[in-house]
Amino acid sequence: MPRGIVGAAQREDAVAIDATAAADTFPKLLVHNARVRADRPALRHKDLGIWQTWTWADLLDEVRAYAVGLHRLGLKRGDTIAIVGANRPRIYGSVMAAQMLGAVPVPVYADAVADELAYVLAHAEVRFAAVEDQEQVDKIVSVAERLPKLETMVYDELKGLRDYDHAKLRAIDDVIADGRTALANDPKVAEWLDNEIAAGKGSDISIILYTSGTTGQSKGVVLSAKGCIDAARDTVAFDKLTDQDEALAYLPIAWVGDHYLNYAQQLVAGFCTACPEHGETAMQDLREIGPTFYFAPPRTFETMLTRVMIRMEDASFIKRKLFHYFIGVARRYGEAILNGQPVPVQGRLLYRLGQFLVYAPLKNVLGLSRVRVAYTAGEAIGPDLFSFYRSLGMNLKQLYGQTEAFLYVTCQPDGQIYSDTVGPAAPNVDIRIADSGEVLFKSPGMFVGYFKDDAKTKEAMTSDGYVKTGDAGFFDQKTGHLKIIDRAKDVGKLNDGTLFPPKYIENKLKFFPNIREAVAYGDKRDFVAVMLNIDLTAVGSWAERNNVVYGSYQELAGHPLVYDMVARHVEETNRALAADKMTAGAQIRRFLILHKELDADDGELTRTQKVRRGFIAERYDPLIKALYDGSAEADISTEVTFEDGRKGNLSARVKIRDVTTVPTLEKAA
Amino acid sequence: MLYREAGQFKTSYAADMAVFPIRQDRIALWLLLAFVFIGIPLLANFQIWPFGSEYLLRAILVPFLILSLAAIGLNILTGYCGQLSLGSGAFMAIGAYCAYKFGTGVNIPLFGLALSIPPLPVLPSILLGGLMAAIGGILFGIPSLRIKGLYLAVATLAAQFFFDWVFARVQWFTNYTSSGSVNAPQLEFFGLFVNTPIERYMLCLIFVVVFAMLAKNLVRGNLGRQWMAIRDMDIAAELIGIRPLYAKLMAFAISSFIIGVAGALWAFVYLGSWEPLAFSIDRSFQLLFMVIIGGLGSILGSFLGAAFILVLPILLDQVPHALGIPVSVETVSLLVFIVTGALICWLLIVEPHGFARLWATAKEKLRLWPYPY
Amino acid sequence: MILLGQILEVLISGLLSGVLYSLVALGFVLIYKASGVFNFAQGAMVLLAGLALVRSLDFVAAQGFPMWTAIILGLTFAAAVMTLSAYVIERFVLGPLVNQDGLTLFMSTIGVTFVLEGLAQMVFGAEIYPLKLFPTDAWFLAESIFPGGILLNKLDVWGGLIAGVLVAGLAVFFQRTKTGRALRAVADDHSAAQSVGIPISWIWFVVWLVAGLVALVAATVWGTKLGVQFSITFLALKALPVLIIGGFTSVPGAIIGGLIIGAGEKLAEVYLGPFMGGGIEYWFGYVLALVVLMFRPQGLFGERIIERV
Amino acid sequence: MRAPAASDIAAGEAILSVKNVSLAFGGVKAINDVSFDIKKGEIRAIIGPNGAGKTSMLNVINGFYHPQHGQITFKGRTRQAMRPYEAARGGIARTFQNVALFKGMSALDNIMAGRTLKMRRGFLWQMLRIGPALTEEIAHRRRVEEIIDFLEIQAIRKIQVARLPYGLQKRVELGRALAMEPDLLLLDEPMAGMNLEEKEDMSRFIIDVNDHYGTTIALIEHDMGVVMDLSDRVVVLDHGVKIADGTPDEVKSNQAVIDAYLGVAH
Repeated sequence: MPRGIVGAAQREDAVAIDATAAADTFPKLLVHNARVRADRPALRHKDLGIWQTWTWADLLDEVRAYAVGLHRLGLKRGDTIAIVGANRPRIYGSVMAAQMLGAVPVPVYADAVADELAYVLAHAEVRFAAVEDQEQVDKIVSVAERLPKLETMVYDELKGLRDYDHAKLRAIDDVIADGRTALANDPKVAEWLDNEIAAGKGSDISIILYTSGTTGQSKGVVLSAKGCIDAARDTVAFDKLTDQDEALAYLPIAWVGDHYLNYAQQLVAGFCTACPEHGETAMQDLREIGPTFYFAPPRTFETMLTRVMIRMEDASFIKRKLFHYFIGVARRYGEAILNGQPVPVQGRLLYRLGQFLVYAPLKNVLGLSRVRVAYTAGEAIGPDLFSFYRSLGMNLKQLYGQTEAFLYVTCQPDGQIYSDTVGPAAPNVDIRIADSGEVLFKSPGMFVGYFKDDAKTKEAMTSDGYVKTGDAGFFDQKTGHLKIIDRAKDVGKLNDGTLFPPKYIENKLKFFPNIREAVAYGDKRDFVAVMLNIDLTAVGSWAERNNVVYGSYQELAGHPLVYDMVARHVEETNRALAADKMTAGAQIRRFLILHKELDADDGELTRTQKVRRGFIAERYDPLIKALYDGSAEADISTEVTFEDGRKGNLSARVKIRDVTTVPTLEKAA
Repeated sequence: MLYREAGQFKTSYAADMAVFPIRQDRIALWLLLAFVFIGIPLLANFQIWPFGSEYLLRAILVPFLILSLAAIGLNILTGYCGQLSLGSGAFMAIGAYCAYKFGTGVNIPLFGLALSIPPLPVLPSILLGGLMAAIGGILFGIPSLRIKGLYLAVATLAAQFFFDWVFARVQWFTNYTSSGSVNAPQLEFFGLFVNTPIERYMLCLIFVVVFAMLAKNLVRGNLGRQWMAIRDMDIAAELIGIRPLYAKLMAFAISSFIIGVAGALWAFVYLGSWEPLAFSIDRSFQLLFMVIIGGLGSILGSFLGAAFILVLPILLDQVPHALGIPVSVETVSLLVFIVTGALICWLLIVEPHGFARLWATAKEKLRLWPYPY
Repeated sequence: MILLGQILEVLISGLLSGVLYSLVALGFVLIYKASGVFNFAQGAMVLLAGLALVRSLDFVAAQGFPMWTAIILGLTFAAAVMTLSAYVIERFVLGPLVNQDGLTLFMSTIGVTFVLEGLAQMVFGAEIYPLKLFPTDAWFLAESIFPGGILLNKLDVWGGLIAGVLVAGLAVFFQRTKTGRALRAVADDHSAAQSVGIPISWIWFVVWLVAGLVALVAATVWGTKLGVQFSITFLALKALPVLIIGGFTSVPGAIIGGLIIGAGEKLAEVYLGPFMGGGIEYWFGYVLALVVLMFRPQGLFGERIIERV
Repeated sequence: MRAPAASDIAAGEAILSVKNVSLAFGGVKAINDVSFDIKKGEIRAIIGPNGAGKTSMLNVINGFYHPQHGQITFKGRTRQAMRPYEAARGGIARTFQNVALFKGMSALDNIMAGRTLKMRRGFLWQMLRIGPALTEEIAHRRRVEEIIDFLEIQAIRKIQVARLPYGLQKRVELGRALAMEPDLLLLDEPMAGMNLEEKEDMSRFIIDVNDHYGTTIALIEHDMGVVMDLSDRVVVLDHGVKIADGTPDEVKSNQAVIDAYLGVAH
């Protein structure tokens, strides 16, 4: 290690010019960080029971040796190298070392099946792969015949690989040691490496991120070094991230979010990224590290909340009462306090007490005590969920983005947080809404193109250089923030030409705890109508409290009082829809509550619990007809699969309700 | 509830293996140490409540500290190594009488040759007293290699009765005083005289803190793991290369050493002058209760147990008094019997690991608050 | 001849007092055999039984009833007290501790000891109460053979007789009665006994009751000898070496162990004591026990401990 | 299939050989004149119906039982019996049929206890826990952490073992044995009472141990599938007598073995 540091000091002059804040490649940033904050932690990894820590100087030293070692194995400028594994220092180091040589890292999801892996590796034409362990080696070996270009694999974890044929296999440790020896033996090597670093340009391809292919094959999003760094700089400044921050790297490395947060922003701001010990210990590790900057998809937040609620169910009576009481206090005052709005004194006092008794300890056990900025993105987050975390005093914000933008398109500034918008355009991002309602943007971090796919690249861009997001949205009138309503291709039009965003409406409905599923119809129709599923647990407990007797889901779903209640929810949804002129026309006129729960076993939901709108339309055709022909009820008979696998017929007479719409704003518009 | 552990991560094994790995605990510990080392002497010096009289220092804190020390010693043997001992009183006695002998000069006539050691200063006397107790411990620990559990407990009683007899009948140990009672030498440490209750308290405190620290280090080190291994599963312990001979005799020796030192302190610092009865089998049982109630296999438990066993009679005496219920001294002593006994049964049923486990559970609850587990 | 006579006298009186130790030790063995509990409270039970007996007896006698009525009423009352204590101990202490390891059970009986000692004295008083159930005068034997004869205390002889009757009674109880056989079954295998349909709590209660009655018998003898007083609880400590030598699980072992300790103690005191400053019977039994243990860790009659892996 | 061919191993050097060993308890003969050897680096299975004397054999090998006849040669030294800790010192480690962990200690401390033979500092140093004592403690902690990593039990390292599920306890016990860095590892039914997934994990660990540390392993196992997959050579005992010895394939087709197993439902 001392050898490396001395070496680094000698080389300082050579790269000093590039290692300023104006560094335009990640290797130059690394050199910069190793110079200005040599002794600050750069990476931590819970390994062998403690948080092993690399300072920036250590990291640079190791990455340099690694790069030299990789070069000696034959990796050179312009080559692609696959990176497969969990969040571990050596995996991030592989990305850095490759970039130092001017090679292009291609991270792949560690849990990808061999077939997906083969596609990406073949498409990216990788000659090298840096992988975590035996599992990944086995996967790649199993598809070796599809990867004729693959020459060498380097691995982090020796376990189980001892007996493998090592002709094409190297331990990363050995590669680094080899590089270190080379650096020590020949001063020219260091000089050569400095030149390699200096030779990197901002316009170079920095990384290729393959988007997970929900539709068809995945596409390789090519990002330039300067683009990545500029985008990261903007957001680092936006959220005032510094080298005092800590983040936990637990998201898949192939996902843009991880590369953005735990690589680009880390290198720009110089903060420390911590890698968990093991998949099973991630929650514990989160608790230990206590990150100051936290990023998670809504799903993670939801799981976390569910876990809290389930655990609290097991608490003693008094503790449970206390917990729910103060969570109630937080709901009333928490967000207002966080947003700096006026709050009555007794509210503040109660909140302070709750802070001591519940919020702070709760954040502590979740590992969120030190969070300064937290983001959620990826899909719409329920307002209750969102405000739960915010009411605890956690600065949770939303952002909207995609791989093609190198993540950020919009993000919420402190103090302007709304659960139903994703914020204004991020710094230096230009957003335009197409006539079709599609959101278009131009940003510093926007991608260069899809790898080896000019046709798709063209398809994704407008003629004047904006990127099509594929999402439909509009700017909220009051706040000026962007609202994303749906995938652009799913947005339909009512017969009068009004925009009809089904998922947007469905999500709004589903945010009511009493409503479990919603299916909205309206495309090429006169008005919007929805079919609903009530949530048996929520409505069931409501029924108990209100002395509503029922014997089955069907009975409860058809109960007039339930209809009344749901009608109020729908009306409220209408008011929310009416608040914006873009959606005001898409208010719900009629709804019905289905006599049975939508079920994946009946093909009505996908296995990931998404509604299959088309299939449902076919299956419940008589009901849809009734929704639009004005009848007050309709008969339906469907085949159902019971839990034991038997099939049977379920017939029912389903009532249909009309709902009042809110006319005011429509007039105003 | 009070813990904020998020962000307290360990980057070295030394930090990870610390006795108090949580920052809040370390703060609490330093506050406690500051209070006992500075606060209490100050309060006592200025006679601020509850240190208005010397009673608290002299009659509660000093015996508490000394018996805590003895309980730590017994806990090493019984709690950590799993060797039940009913003979701790004897080892206290050895410590006390040997320290007395070393402090007043040893003269052993051996076949006409007299082995004689001049009177030693107090500190070496006390430590040598402990050493003699350790040797006694080893001798009476030898049966532990062959016998286990309750049989061994009975064997340790042999030590108790034997040494009771020795110190009552062998007048050499009492320097042939006519009454059989002996007086402690003047307490002088490196030129400093220890006389007032505050000084006595400080002396005991230093002994206890140092020994507690050393004992804690021992029980979390290799030897401590050997002891616990023998306690938990002696066969498996032997098969991973632990020598029962070494581990058990070390436990007897170290335990007896600490108990011996405590015995010497009890005699020198607390009693001043004493008779063999001070170290009777009642003392052995008292110590055993302390470690059971406090928590077997816990240094902290030794303190909690000692505090409880000492405070209980005082409470039983004071509480009816305060409530205006007249209770005779005799009744109080019987009440102490009943309550102590009942508490032991109750604790064994409810929490066999004693107060230390209750404490740990409470701490765990606080750490996990608001989670129930 | 004088010397031999002396030795014989010491030996016989030792043996007879050993029998008295055995009386206490028997209580231990009964409970240990059936429940695996090493009952440290046996001494306290002797105290409780003795106090209950002597106090009720005195009370009844004071009312002017004839002595034999008082004795019968007193014994009945003391037996009732022992029954109650057996029930309470089983119900509130050992019942909840079932399936705990031996050490825990042992320590719980120390707790029981303290409660019993405290309660017994609080309820019945903490003085010394003389008890006169048996003759205590001396008896000279074989005057024709040894000059001055062999001096014996009649009480010791009574004690020996009672112990003999007791052992015989217990043997009958264990061999012939259903409960007795069940007790042996429990001793062998707890779960087996349960599967035959014998409630374990009932068994334990009976065991503690029997031990309590044995304690009552011991109390009559020891109470007559020393007066009923607190120091009678130290008998428990005296009985421990007896147990060690005899083995925890053996009824004959308890008797023979008692004989060995009694005789050894007396002989040592008389013939070794003077050289060592006297009073060695205080610890001699223990050292003897220790020596036995070094050669037979399970005692002379105890079951062999086989270690398994 | 495992890398080294069985024939290579058969030709290799024996780390342990058992010659004409007989062991009796009272009148019952647990082992009767059994001889076999274990070669360096192999995985050797000892199988047989219940009561065949398998566990007794392991107990003889690591000194817990002292045979009445016969010799054991371990690493060139021949003796009739030894003390268990001598066996441990010599490099024999062992796991038990019914997990024999130190219940009151954490998983970490259990494995640390396995390092006891490698630790040199005396009790005075340990008491002070400074300088060399601390360095030693840390060095061994590191070694133990490598084992924890190897066995993938990071999540439970500080949990008291009594609270762990059975499968994990078995893993911790293996860890404790590995911490001794043994030359010969005796596993007594390492997969008893496990579900399929746990069995697969354990098999993988056993192969990895053999592979990674080059440890010679002798194991008793009931699951024949596992035995056939794992072991290089198998010795079959029945009623204390050796009835077959050879590669899994040889043993499988041995008539005596088939007969012995026919009596027992498997």
